[in-house]
Amino acid sequence: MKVAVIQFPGSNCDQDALWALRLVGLEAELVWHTERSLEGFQAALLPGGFSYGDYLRAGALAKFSPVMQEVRRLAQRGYPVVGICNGFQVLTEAGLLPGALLANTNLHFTCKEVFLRVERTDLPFTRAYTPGQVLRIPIAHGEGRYYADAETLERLEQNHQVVFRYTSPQEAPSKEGYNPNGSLNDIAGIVNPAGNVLGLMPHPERAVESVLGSADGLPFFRSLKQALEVVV
Amino acid sequence: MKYHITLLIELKDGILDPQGRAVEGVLQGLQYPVENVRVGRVLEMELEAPSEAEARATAHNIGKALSNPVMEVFVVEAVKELA
Amino acid sequence: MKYHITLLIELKDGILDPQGRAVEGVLQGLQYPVENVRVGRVLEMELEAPSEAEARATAHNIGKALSNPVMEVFVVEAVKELA
Amino acid sequence: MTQETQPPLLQETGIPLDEYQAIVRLLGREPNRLELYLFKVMWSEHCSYKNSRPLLRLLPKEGPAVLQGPGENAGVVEIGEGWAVAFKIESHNHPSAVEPVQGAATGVGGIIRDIVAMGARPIALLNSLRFGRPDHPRTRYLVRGVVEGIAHYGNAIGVPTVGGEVYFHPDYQENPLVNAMCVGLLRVEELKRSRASLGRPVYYVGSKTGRDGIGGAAFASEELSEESESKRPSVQVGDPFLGKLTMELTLEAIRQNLVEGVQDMGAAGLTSSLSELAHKSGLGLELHLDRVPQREAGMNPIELMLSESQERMVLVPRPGQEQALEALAARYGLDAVPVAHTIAEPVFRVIQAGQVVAEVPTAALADCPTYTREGREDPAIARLRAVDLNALPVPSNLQEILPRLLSSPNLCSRAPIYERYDHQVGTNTVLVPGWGDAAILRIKGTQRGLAVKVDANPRYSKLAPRLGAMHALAEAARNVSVVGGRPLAYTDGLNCGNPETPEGYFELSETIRGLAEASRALGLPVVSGNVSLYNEGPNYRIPPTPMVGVVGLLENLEHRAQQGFQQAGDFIVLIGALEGQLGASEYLWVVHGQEAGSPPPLDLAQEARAQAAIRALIEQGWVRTAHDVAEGGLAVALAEMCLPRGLGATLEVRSPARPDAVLFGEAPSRILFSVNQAHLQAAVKLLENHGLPYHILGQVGGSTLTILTPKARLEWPLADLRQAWEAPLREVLP
Ligand SMILES: Nc1ncnc2c1ncn2[C@@H]1O[C@H](COP(=O)(O)OP(=O)(O)O)[C@@H](O)[C@H]1O
Ligand SMILES: [Mg+2]
Repeated sequence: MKVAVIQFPGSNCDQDALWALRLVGLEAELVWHTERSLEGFQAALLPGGFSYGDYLRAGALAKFSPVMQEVRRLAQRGYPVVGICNGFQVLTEAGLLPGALLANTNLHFTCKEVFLRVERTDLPFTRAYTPGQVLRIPIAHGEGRYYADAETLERLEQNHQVVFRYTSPQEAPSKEGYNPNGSLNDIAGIVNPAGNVLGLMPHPERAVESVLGSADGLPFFRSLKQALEVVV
Repeated sequence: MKYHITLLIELKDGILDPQGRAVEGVLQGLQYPVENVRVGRVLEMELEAPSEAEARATAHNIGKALSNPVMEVFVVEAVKELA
Repeated sequence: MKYHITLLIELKDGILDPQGRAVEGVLQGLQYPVENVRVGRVLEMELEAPSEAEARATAHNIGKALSNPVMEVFVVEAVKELA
Repeated sequence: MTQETQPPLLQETGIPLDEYQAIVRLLGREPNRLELYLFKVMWSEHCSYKNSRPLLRLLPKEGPAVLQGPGENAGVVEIGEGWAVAFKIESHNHPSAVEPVQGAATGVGGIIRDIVAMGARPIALLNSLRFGRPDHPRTRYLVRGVVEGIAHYGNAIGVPTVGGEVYFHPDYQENPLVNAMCVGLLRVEELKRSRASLGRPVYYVGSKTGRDGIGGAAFASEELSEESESKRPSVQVGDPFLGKLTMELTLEAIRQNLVEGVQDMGAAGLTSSLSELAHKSGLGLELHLDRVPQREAGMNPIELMLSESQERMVLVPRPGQEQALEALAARYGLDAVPVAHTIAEPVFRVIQAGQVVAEVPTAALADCPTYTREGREDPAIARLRAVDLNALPVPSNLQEILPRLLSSPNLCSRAPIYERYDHQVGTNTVLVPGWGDAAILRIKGTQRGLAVKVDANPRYSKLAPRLGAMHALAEAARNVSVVGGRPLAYTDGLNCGNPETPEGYFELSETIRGLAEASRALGLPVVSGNVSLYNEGPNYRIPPTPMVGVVGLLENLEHRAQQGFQQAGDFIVLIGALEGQLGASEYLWVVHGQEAGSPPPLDLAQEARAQAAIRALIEQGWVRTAHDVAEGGLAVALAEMCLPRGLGATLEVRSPARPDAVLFGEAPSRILFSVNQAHLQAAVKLLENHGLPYHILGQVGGSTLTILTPKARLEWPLADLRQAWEAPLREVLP
């Protein structure tokens, strides 16, 4: 049950993801983007950062990395594949998830805490949450505005593929201001129809210890651990 | 043969372009009578190819590889033979 | 009259273009025979002007306003009258 | 010889005749053109410190924890359990004035490389910024550009920007200041220096050399003039993507023990990095220019030697590790080329196409003449300082002053800036911007944490340079203490005007003397720093601006404090006097439109006791909320404690002094903290034992800040204060 943390040139949350995975007792290793085999790994995590400097478009150049063939193979075989932030952008660019991530409507990189509602708890990434639970998790991105055409959006909603949505904090409900980037339908994270490929803009690996201000991301990694134990 | 290629990658119509809007706001603030400002990318490069037709075909493939069909369109704007 | 304006804003020669370099590396990795890749911005807009010559002159001023003379140059790529 | 009869080369390079004669003496002959250019950049103020070096000797540099003081790429301080921290501050003022985005970005890239060169992994960035009037369009352009540049580079390379400070003051209108500080973490045994042994190949690693920023170091030492605006050297562009790869390659090479020496390539590029490496190693060096990776065709030797292309490092492999180093570079897709080798003869020899094109003793390049000048205080400043403020009327409506102060550009919320910086990448940031006076970083695998803060009050320094510098160090250290960190050492970025004028030299010299005095009193050595001179507009100097970056240690992270009130019912205690002073205060400027009077006096012994007391209170676990009382005085400090969590407070301040001095006056060594009833007595006892004056002012609770004075009841709904405080910078950075 080993997780591959993919290192693209320019990834910068790779060590943070590794730390979080190991914190819950998962075995995890860094895999350089030129690797052509993910033999021995049962899951892949595409971390945050600026792969290829995010030049041209966030995630646009990373999809050509040799390791992506193997990530695709893992995904097709039903193993869990997670893309966080830049990793989510890479997954959409590579066509493993629908839609695209465009420049935030405020036009600048934004780093702050946001609130997320968990829409599904039957996934290998969310089983340790309760339905509708509201999480406090940081974001840090410049291109996180989820976009898909109307038809795709409709299909995502009907298939319950939206897993995380931006929301306001429970103690101060509000109708606006909580969506940090202009994402359609307040989408923060989605999953593929099979339920094994997940992408999200917020950073659960930055919220795994109370000393960091929130441990709401910990169940995310615990869920993954549980799921991988079942796989074996 | 060497060709100079100009490739434009732009957001599809109908997709919100906040950068275009911001630029439009600035220009209108300066009293320029402009509308529908859109901001995209231009790529210029030199390409080795046996003929202009093949250069154009390769440029097309490059445009395809570098643009994202979900929200972008690309145009091979120019293909010029270099001395 | 309404005109459609296409404006290219590019880095001056000699100024390092990290984007262009990264794109070039990836394209070469994909076996495209390319060199000297440069990435710039393209702006498209609609402009109200009494004549094509004036539209072009205004487009020129807009290019001046929007480009950064320390690092960039601009070209009025196209001025087309709209129906 | 007059200007006209000077050799044309002197006019071209701008080298003064006496320095030229010194060069001829050192060489024993006339230099050729390339050699003269090598001297020009190495003897520039930026590289040689010719006006500041004699003064910098006054600063205390030793301490039990200091592993490396000034003289290397960064200072290094031991923090226990085999760990050490490397840190330094660096200015990029002139490049940022010319091109704010790239100027700031390359400033960040440059300071990161200095830290990496010590063998440390950068874990935090801070920045210290000064701009002119916020309502001026050029200021907005500069603020937006500089913030974008810092964010662009720091976010992408993956080093969190955890703190900093911004100040707006008309005297920075034409000459903004952009200083960046970086803190890195290393294992003591992996400490690297700029050294090579004899006969070693010297590798050039990273980005290719282009015609970027030719003469940048020399440019940094010239006043900004209309002419230099048009003369603009070709702008250096930062590439955080390549910077990241270069950093990872270097750190990995150190971890695998492949290299014996490391040096970054910063200002004056190949010239300074290679000649200094050789000189510090007591050796010479032979450089083959043809081997230097080049981005553009046809670069001449002067261009190659002076280029300031970014993202380049110099690595000296250990014997037998050359191939391993090359293989590692290939993995990262980077150039790694042995461009030079060390030789016994202590000369810096440059070879092109088999010809020696320059050869100068390495010591000669390093031995720039230094200058000690006559300083004289600007009488206008002395007059301002002497203004009698007692005659100032007390405003009739004190109520409206607090929101006005909170919306001053120097006191309002910094969120619009720090939200654009990734302050958490690395998952070590325990106290993020906005939540404490200093940032706290944890050290994974230990109980320890680091507290970091950079500070300088330009108003204090303008009106009293020596006292202002003392305040800067005291305040930066106090900020570290109030979150629970024990200050260890500091780095200083000295930004001043033209040292060739008596006023400019006076301000530089007074600033350094003030720092030296405060260093000794507080027991804090300086381990690194930077000097940026010639910061002037067309008709004025900037205020002397000593940006002091303090690093402190928390031995047990569990015991730390933040700035916001956390618990209703807690008692609020002030360490220090109730009354502040009006001189040089933000209140005086905002409400009375004056910048005058003397900054408040500073009793360094009391300062040290106040800091020790708050650290002890935090260490005991009694105090989890503390905040220093700085610009804006008591009322502003209290508001800043209410706002983070929206928890109000009710307090009583009984003082016979004029109420504006009590509420908004400034004084050092004052700290507010909150403590629950169970620990109140013990806390007070501790303050008495430290011989500190204190006042129990009131309690936390409610949704207003309420202050009862002998004559009035002042009450501000927190929502109103928040609005006043949050709005102003959003206008500059929407
Ligand atoms: N104001 C200062 N206080 C203490 N040390 C300083 C100061 N200014 C410069 N130094 C030290 O002098 C040395 C040379 O600095 P600098 O030329 O800025 O280094 P670099 O070329 O690595 O940027 C460094 O060790 C630096 O820490
Ligand atoms: Mg250095």
